[in-house]
Amino acid sequence: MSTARAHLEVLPRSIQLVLWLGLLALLAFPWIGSDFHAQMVSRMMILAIFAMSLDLLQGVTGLVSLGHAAYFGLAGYLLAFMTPPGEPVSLWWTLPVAVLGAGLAAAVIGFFVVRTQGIYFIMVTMAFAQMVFYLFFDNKVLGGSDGIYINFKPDAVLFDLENKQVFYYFTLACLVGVYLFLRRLLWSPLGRTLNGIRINEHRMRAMGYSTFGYKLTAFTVAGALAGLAGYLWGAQTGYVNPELMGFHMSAHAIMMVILGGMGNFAGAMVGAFCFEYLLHLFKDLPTVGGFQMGKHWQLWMGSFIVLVVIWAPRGVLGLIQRFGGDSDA
Amino acid sequence: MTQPNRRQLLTRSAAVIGAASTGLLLPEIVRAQSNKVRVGFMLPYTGTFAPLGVAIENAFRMALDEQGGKLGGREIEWFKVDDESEPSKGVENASRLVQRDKVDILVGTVHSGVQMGIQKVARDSGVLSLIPNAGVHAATRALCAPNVFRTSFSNSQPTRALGKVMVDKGHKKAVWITWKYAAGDEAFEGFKESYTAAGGTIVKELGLPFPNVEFQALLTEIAALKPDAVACFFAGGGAAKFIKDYAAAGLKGKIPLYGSGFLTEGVLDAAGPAADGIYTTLHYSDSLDTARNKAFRLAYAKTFKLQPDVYAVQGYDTGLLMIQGANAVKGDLSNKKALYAAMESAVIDSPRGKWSMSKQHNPVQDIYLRVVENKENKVVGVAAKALADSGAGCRMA
Amino acid sequence: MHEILLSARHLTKRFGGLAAVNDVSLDLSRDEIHAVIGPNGAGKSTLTHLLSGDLPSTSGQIQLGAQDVTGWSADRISHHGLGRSFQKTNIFSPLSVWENIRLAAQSRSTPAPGNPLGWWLRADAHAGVNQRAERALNLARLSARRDTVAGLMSHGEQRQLEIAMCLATEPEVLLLDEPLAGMGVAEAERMVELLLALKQDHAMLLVEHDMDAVFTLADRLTVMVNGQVIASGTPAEIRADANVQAAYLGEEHA
Amino acid sequence: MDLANFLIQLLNSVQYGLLLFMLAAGLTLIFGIMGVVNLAHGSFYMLGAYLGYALCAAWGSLTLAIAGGAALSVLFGLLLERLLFRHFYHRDHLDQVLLTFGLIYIFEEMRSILWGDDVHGVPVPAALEWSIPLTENLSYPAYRLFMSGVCLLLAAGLYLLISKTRLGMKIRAGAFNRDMTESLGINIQRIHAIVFAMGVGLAAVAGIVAAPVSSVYPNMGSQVLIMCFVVVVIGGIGSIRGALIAALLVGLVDTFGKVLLPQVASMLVYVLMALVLLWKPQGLFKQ
Repeated sequence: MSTARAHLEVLPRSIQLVLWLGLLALLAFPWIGSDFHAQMVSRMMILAIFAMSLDLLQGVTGLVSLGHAAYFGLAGYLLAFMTPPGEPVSLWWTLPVAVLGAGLAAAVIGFFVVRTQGIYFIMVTMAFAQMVFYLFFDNKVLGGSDGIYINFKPDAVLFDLENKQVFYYFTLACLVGVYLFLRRLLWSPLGRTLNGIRINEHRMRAMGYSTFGYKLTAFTVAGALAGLAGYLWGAQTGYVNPELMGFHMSAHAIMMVILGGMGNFAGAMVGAFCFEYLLHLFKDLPTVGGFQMGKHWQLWMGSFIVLVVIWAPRGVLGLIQRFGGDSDA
Repeated sequence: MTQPNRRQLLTRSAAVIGAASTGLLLPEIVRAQSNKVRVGFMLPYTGTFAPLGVAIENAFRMALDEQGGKLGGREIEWFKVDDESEPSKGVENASRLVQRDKVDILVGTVHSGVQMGIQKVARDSGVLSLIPNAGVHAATRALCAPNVFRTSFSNSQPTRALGKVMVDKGHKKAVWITWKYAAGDEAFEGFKESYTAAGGTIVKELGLPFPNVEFQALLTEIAALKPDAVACFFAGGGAAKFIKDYAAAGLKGKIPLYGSGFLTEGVLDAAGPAADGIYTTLHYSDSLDTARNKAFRLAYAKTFKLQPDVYAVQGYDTGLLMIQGANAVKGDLSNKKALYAAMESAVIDSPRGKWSMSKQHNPVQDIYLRVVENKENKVVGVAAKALADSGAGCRMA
Repeated sequence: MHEILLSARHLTKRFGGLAAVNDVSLDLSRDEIHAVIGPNGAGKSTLTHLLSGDLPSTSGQIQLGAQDVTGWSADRISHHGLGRSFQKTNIFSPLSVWENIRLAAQSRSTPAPGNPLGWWLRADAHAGVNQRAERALNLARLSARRDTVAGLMSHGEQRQLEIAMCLATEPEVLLLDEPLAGMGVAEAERMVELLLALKQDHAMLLVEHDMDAVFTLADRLTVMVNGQVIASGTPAEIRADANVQAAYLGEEHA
Repeated sequence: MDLANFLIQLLNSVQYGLLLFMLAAGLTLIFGIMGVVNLAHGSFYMLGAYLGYALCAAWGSLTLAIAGGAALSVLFGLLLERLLFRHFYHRDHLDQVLLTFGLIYIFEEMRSILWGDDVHGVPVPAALEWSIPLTENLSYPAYRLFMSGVCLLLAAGLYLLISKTRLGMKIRAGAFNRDMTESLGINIQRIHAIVFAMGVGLAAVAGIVAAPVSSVYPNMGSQVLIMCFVVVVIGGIGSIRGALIAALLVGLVDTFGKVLLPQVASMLVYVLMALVLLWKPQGLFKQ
């Protein structure tokens, strides 16, 4: 009888190894890659934070939100509103305000949304996200359909975020910080409770847990972390638009989490990097014999997603485990 | 699968990471600096605006091929990225061309949200950015820049010629209808300015969410308001549907329909007879009776087996503008001052008629009045001569 | 008579026209096992769901200790000292036995969901929780299976885990819905021993079909047929009761 | 808003509601009855519209195009069910979301390769080319009445099939408890194949029937997708009657929202959905 710990908390050795190698690669990258690739990788890291925040809901608590991009975009917009046209604004108060703002929005929406179950939860989160999308899309005061510029990256006094490498390492620090926080959270009372709610919510209630409060907390924390990612996205690209909160962004986040493998946050990171990297790869395919492979990138991307869902039900991490030969997968 | 020893595990995982990172670097190593001019297309090759992206690229290449396929005597290396008309990826895709491919010239794009992303990168990087379509005002107003040139139109230009035409035809009371998004609002700005200036009154401003195409409710509203005429801004698939619904609701014969030219551009075979009799104002028309236009249409149809539209003309003009600029500095694109001065003062002999560049780098061009007759926009006259965009708020650095 | 820990007055539950539980009143006293028996579909399980708060009652009143808990949610009632196990095994199969019990024990002393402390502390470092869980583990005699994945255990052991999770919340009142269901003879005997041991300072409501176990364990008996109580009293009175025999027990127990 | 205008707007909202039901009918089967989260529903609608355009151009008559389109799309549905969806009935909703999202990409590209990226029109059949005058300058296109007729026919047909026929009974049983139905000797695999193929066929036919009005353009499916899910979910997953009522309700809110509250018109439908789900978490007519 194998004494498998709940696979959530303890990562098999092969995955731990991949993470360490990944961290080394990310640390060394700015010295090898060009400025553009450094920006591309920091964008992947931002999306990895966004995917991990969704994994707290989807992988740990079992709540599938099809509107998680609303909080991502909202934080970006908060930064845009806080940044005056002429000069930068301090990072140290705008980042917390944006993250708390996104968390507050998640708490308010979550209060209504968390009561529903299953498919209806998916649909009602999508409905609320579409409301937030059109709130910004239709109102010129909030930037309208063409969005808003953020002319200056936030000013961090201690280091200069305008420098691409400094911004890269700041994003890397946020990524590692969020990952450690969430891994640690898995071992906390809240983490164990959310884990129990995913497996058997009915029993949790019978044992004395008011599951509504825990699910709302998970929704709020996930919204706040998505806000962190949205803030970084706004700071890096300097341009926020309603599509950041759109249906496509939420759907891509779900893709990344499923693709990577759910529940242990490492999967969400791997999924984010794979998803973005493949998009670039397929678009850069050369023209072979007159047939523009790159133009039909949607065909290759779609086929890859379908293949993964058929042959790697536990996502890329499941593959790495099998590939790495762990027995207790 | 027996438990592999640590060493074997290490090598396999390292291989995975190694492959991934080299894949990222590969394009980097290949990018040796050659003396070719690097031209980057950032256009929609998928989604609703795909045909526009293709038309612009075709016509741009045709313009250059007519001059021997060179720019100021230098060979050209082409780069492309599909912007999917997705604004959230605008900055990312533009940076790909500017920072990774290090293009000298960025040609793009169609969707105004994506254009805002390009504008950000262009203003930060100083790359020469040519806008072949997106009419967003900011690009040649508040966010104008010496290295940004537009060869198409500003959103309010076509409709600024519409107001006077409608009043001249005796329509004192009009209803305006469009999608509620930036392009629609800016088109209304032009119509409101010209129509009220010419003495017309706007009875009501109707709007529906983008990209909703269920017009019945608002058509009923129009019928109830009984205006003298209706003015609108729609484009693409939605425009074809609006024309057909307008006719099917019986309004076609009773309340004349006017619009910005994009209502009837590239959708006439989809709209069919319902489009007949619609008056529109645009800086081009397929049936412009000039030798230049006929020559262009013949050449384009022969090369690409497609009928050119206004988007092809704009792509073609972008090519002509670039040729004039490059020849003036004999291919030395790094001499920015001389290049921009030459492009600013360029007069483009375009199929739409000669036009010149305004100080804010937006075309000063004639706007034609056209009417649809059996699937063609017949030119009726010039609605506005050498119309320039206001360029308000542009401080050319 | 011992102190009454749980009392129900005129409890009724209607599903549309059908009255699954119809005007049922019963009391549970400390140090007493009160068994509820009756044919399938008599409304026994529905009664436990009403008492535990899983199902809202159509009418009637429930008193838990001094507190009127009618209409309360299941988790609030549980916090007031009522633990229950389920007829259909309802455990956390992918988790280890220890984690199942620890989760139950943690429900009693865990920071409020919104309190950031609850996000950072290590859950398994909480002495109080571990101690409660350890006690329940031993009481249910599952110490040997501590790190086994719950889903991989035998049916009988899973029923023991149900009891252990119930005990981990240290309830005063225990609602046990057919704890012996599907158990082998040896396992059933062990479970009966366990229930007898639990009798001190707990009040237990036992819903069960195994007549031998019922008559060895129960201090009081209530017989339900078609949602109504047809007889209630000591095992001896019930055995002698005429209409109980007619409706339910049949000859061999006469 | 005088009475005449109000009545016409009411007619518009009913017509849009019926159109929405026709668009969502295929989804009520695949998502509603079979519980498969089918994000590719919009793509089936788009492929149907382009197929209808191609057949109409080739054969010249819309009715033939509808028949041919229906047959081809049902075959395509059977093939797709056999190859892919058969393995996903037991899989988690998330896997279905991932699978169908990948299919959206594939179908969008398939359409681009087969029929190009241009905007096309499908001519209204000559017999239905006329309009009924309502007020002195507004008349109602006959084709829209024809379409409403088709929608009502479809609604009645679907309702009768699902709730009154033996096949319908088997379908409902299969959806409610797949294993129990299988143990009763009903070939559940065949039932699922039929229902799925019908779902795809319905979506494609909706595309063809609506094409003369909506015209045919790239990415048209994605605009319809979210609205179809809204209709099915508000109506109560698995209920045909619910989907029809919900479609009419959404038609009402959308039509009068545009006229009376234009500033918030785009959000109204989603506000409606959120309210319904919070008031009745299982939708209006959940069994």
